[in-house]
Amino acid sequence: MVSLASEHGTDTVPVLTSAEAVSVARRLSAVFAEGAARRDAERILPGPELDELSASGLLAISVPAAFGGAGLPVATITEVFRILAEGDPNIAQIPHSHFVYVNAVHHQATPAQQEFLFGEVLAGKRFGNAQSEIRSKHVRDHATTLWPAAPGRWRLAGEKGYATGALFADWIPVLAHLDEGGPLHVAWVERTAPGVTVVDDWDGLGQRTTASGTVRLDDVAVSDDRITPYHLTFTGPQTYGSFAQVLHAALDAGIARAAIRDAAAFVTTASRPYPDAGVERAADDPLVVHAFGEMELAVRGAEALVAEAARAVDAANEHLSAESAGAASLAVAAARAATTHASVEAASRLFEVCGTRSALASLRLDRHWRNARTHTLHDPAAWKVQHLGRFAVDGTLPPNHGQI
Amino acid sequence: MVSLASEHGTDTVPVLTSAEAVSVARRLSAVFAEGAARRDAERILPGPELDELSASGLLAISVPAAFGGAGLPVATITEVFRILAEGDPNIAQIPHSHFVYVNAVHHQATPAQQEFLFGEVLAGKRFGNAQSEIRSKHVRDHATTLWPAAPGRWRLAGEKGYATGALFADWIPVLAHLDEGGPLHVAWVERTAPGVTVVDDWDGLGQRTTASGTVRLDDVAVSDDRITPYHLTFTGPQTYGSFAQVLHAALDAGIARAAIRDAAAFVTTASRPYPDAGVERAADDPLVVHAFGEMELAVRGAEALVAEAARAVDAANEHLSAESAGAASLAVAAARAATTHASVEAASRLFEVCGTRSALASLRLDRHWRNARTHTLHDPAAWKVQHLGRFAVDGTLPPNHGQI
Amino acid sequence: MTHRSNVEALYPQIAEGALRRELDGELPTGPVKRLKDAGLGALRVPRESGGDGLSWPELVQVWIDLAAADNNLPQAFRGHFAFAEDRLWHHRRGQDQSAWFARFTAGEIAGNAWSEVGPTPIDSQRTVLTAQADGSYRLDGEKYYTTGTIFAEWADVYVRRTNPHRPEEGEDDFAIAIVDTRQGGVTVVDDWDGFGQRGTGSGTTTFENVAVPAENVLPFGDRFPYQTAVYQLNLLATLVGIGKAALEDTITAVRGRERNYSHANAARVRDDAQVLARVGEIAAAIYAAEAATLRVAAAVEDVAAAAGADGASIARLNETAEVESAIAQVVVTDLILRATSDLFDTLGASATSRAKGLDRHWRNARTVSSHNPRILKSRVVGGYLVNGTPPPYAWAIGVTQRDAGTAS
Amino acid sequence: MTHRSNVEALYPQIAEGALRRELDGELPTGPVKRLKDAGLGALRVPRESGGDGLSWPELVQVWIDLAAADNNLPQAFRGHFAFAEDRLWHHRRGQDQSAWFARFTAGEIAGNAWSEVGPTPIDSQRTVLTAQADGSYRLDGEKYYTTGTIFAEWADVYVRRTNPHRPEEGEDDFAIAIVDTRQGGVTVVDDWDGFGQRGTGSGTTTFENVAVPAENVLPFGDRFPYQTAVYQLNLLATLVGIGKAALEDTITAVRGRERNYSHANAARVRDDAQVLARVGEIAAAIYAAEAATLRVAAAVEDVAAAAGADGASIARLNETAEVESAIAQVVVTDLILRATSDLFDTLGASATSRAKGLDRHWRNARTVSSHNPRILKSRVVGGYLVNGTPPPYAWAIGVTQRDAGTAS
Repeated sequence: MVSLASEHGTDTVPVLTSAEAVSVARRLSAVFAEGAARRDAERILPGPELDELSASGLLAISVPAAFGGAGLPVATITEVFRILAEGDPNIAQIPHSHFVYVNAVHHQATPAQQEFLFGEVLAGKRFGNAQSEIRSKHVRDHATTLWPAAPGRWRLAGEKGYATGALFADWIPVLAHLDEGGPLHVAWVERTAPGVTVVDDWDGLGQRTTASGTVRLDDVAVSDDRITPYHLTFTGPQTYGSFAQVLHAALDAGIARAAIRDAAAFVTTASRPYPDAGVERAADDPLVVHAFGEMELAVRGAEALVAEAARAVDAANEHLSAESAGAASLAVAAARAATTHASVEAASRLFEVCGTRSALASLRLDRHWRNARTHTLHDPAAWKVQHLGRFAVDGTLPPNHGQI
Repeated sequence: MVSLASEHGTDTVPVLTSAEAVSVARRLSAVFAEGAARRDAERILPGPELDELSASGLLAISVPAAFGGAGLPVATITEVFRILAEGDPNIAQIPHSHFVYVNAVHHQATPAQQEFLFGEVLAGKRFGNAQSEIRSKHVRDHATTLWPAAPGRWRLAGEKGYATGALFADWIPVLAHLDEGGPLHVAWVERTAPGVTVVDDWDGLGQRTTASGTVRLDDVAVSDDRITPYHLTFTGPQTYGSFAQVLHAALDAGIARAAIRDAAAFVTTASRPYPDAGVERAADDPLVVHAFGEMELAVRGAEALVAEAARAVDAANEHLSAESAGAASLAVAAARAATTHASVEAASRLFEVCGTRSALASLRLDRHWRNARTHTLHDPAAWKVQHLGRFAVDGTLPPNHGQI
Repeated sequence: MTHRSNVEALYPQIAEGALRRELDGELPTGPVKRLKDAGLGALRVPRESGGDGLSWPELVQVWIDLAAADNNLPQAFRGHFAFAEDRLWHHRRGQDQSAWFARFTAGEIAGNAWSEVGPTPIDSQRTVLTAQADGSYRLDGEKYYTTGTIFAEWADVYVRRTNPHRPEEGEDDFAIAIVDTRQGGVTVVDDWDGFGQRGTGSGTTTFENVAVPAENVLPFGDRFPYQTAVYQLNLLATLVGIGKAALEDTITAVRGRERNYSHANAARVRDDAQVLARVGEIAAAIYAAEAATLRVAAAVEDVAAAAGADGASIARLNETAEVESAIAQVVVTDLILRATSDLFDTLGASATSRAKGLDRHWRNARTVSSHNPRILKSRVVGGYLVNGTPPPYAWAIGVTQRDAGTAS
Repeated sequence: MTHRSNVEALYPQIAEGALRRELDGELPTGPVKRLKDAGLGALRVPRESGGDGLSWPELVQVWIDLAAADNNLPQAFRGHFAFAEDRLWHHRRGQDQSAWFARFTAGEIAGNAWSEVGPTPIDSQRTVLTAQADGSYRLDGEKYYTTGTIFAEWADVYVRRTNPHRPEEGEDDFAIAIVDTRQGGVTVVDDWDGFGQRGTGSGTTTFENVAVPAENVLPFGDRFPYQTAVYQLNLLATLVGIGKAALEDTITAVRGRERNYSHANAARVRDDAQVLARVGEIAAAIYAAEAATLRVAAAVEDVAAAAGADGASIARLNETAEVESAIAQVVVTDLILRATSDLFDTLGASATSRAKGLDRHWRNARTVSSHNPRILKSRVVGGYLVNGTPPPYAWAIGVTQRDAGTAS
């Protein structure tokens, strides 16, 4: 049951309860799943699907209740992400930075900015992202700068890559130095503002329709009221990183589940039994069943860790301390590492259980592996394992930054 | 804080809350851990430790509140098991059948029998087990029989193996046919009753001090009021199997955690760094840390699945149906398979991270692998995977029996 | 100069174009032509007949290195090497094969046309060779997965032979027809739609009233017995070559990486212990896979060298070769698939660019290994070891007339 | 009759007693005696000197099969084969070694005494060989992990050599002393307390004022260069032999299992597809491990055969052998450890009986592989491939005087 948030007028999206959010996500996921293979094959960007997602209210579920939003817990947001990703992980990835920046507004913006930006979200607007710079040596170096133009006015110049979501965004939050070499801030620019160009030049082997292209900022005018402090200053305990990461984990968990689903559909309808197995259906071959069991086991383990991590982020949000934030980061690290492994593995073993015919390119069954392989490289899973290891050996808590 | 259940008089054990149970388990686990290596080396049976366990009230936490017990949920019982197993999995395994038979009394005994047997448990008495027969072809064939002696009186004859806990039990529930080839029942005999012999002939490579020996029943007198119907008739949905299995899973999860703990203690105090690693401490070698991370990850995944499974059993107990019981069985199957893998793997990789010196026999560090390898063969993990696979392929729910 | 050294001299040039052909979906027609001219098809032909007389381990090493240059090529020549081995087998058993050896040394090759997927029931073939009144034959039918035939002068076709002119000669039987693909009526279409091994030329071949002289019709029962092992060995060598190419690409990419994670163990990725360890693991997997594959080649050599032995000895050696190829498949598949997927763990997000094509190694390996699912092979191996159950195909050729088209 | 065939004839008898010796904690003194008498120690001695002249791949196959009979034995002879190889190396480089070859063919062997664990700093040795006024030497000190020395007539001891009589000859240097263990002052204690490889005789050897004639003192710098690879190869062969024994035990146990799980795929365990598949996987792992190990043996053969070559060629071949042994270790360790632990998945709870001793395979493999942690070797391999970093020990012997005692 979706209730309309009538107090915001007819222009606002529905405000959902946790149960509603999960049920709406399930419905949309099933719809998105139908077109996923074709969109991957023909590289059709999911514009209408994103509009449907916005209209459903799912992109507003993290707006705090104080601002008229649903204020749903991380546990629900994570589960919604996982469900959407099972349908089409490209669509699920696009609003990832949207949720991250809603979170940033919650923690870093002024009340006036919050009122304005949350209002935009409740009105169905989307936030993109323009953060990484491709030419930098370290992943977290930045050259984009807000140059002073007049008192309270700036002009933003630079170029950003891997800008997932920017193409479909209404607002693009851009990470930039405030004046040359100054502190990092976020400049909020409208997608349609003069000087903003979004180039759809993303050509990855997977996650092909995420439109994770390049954002060029050519002296874009920005005023003070559209600049927020960089939410990644990490001067104290935070869950900014663990929140962003648990959504990534949920996305890979969704890919893994989709791989099992498609494998089961193929085996029960299209696979021929191996002549020597002595069974009528490939689905009755105990070794095929065993392989499915191993895949199911890995994916359930990953799902359990994602749920556990989301609860840990909620718990840290409730009582924030170095310990609770560290525990959340470790729980999220485990979820990321497990979902990385489970998604790549399930998507690869799909072919082991389905047999020769599943390798036909027209079926696009390899998209699960390509999607998993691409998205799991977002930041290195090996480092999640390293942080878990440091904790296991010495009890060392992970570092305080945005990637864990 | 442990409160005494004064309404049962001074002879009863404390009735614990969930939080108390976990905290008492932690305290006892730490104590048990100290002597674990020596008991394994010299094969010293943990008699005093079991008495301490009984006195603590932990063995009474599953007695229903209606009978004056704590009536704690499966989630708590499972966590208590896991914690105790981390200290010494031999001690944790001994009361496994105790909990299983308390559960059986709850579901299958008459109110009078419940009053009596629960009273015994609240008084600190322990239940053993005499179920498997070694000479049978299938694991679940039985020859032990209650022969009619007089109206309402029977004599019990047979031999049982792998009778974990029987040696230390006050009451031994014996699985037997009621008359030749008759329906299976449970005969409750006192450990000290005439005709009952318990032989400590267990000589496994691991779990060496569980006293899982042979029970001989030589015309033991049993009256009607000490006979309960076989709780494993499985005519309808049940959680008997999933409850027993989730405790097994918790035990292996405890072994896995203990292996990581001992590995970390060794690496941080006794391992020499590899000369080429260029680090001062072995614990700072990134590859050692990475291996720890992988172990930690596998064990966290297993722990998460155990917790998830325990909650699923609680949920099925609340609303029992074929679907909820099947879901619990599948969740438990995943927990069993994951804990099997994680415990064997962590206990084996311990040596990879610790280096040559950890292979000294006197350290008994191989006991973790021997314990895991022995206990995980209790029933085959491959079958847990098979049931998960059947569900993943076809949505088939697992069979309705006591091993899943 | 041996044929082998001529062939090996082509590798760098072939390797250079492999990624481009992959991205453009282009068949390796040029490389195949140059390899034919260099004498790849004559490597097993005896020296006295103008070949190199390579042993099986030597040939398999060539396959592996060729697959490292371009994953498609050994598979494109698979049918040829099987047919050439059949000729060599009969040469060793005393039949004159000089005409064929001359063709092979002149650069002619054969492709495979055995499979009929779809509705074809076991033990029947819809590709029919019809005896003519003059003793010659005509061939009609359609074959799928005719790997390499698009590049070949000859097609090695598994057929049902019928003789409407002499019904008294009994029921139809199964035979091998060697068909000149250069004549009218033979059409090869590259309709292979796999997501890997795209350049193997595994298309569909159609035969319409194609003439086959009687001397090019061979009794099925005379086929060399270890064809199944040779087929598997070709796939194993391809997998290993894919692994080697993947390792090479990984090393190059790691050397070129500049950005490292800020909490990493070392400033340069190439000094990071975790990254190096992962590269080491990938290399080790490929080392063992190559060793296992060459060991299977030695077992195949043993049966190939026993052409003159008694039937029981041949059967025993053949069973060994067959079992060893199955054993190796279980472990090699696992090692290579893991290596081609794990290589991404040493690289950053930029490795996922389609233009770099680093996913092709996994796609190729996945496609090769889908030919015979590893999980089913492991049961065959276990059954042989525990119960002595012979592997299913060791006895399939030359003994029964079971559908040999599945023996790929 | 070759020495090899005499040795191989002993395997069944040795295998029969292996489990009992393991359970009783008994050293394999009898088997070692019989193997010495059969000529195991002379397998690499040239034929013209009364040996078998085996190549390295042939010797390694003997090691593998011997380890399958009793896991301890190849390791117990490891020090001997290293010392014998040093003699063979010098023979090939033109030194007369006939006296040693005669001892080896007569059944005398050498044990190893190189390690000093504990407080010994790198590049120093507390075992001291003191020159006497008459030019002979006296040896004092204590060595740990002296594998095989308890069974041996000779100890191959790494020492610091000092000459108090002639301080003008400069600082102490490092040398090899070959000590007759049959004289007074040499004490060997079997104090090895590992949970695996219990019968390797890896104890402590003490030398108290032991006489060493000058001709038995060898300059450390002259040691044959590929000792590290030989040591690794011995451990690899042992691992593979352990794996083969484990597979054999598994197959026997599966055949003997009667009780099956009631929802199983088949009435008899031996017909259960899952069980057979797991057996197949174990067999495949061992097949690849054996193939990789024999491939390393071929690389060691290459350097051994190059005794007459120039220094640069030797160094290059030695580096290859070293790197290949490290590569193989990464993958073989993983394959064998997994196989010896996974075998329980094919068996029931009764397999955990201590009397059956099925855990010994894992305990033995775990102990062998703890000698050189796999995770560290993988980094060495990766560093070599990516950055060309030479493996740490390839240059350790004969070039620098780095503590060679760690090269085990």
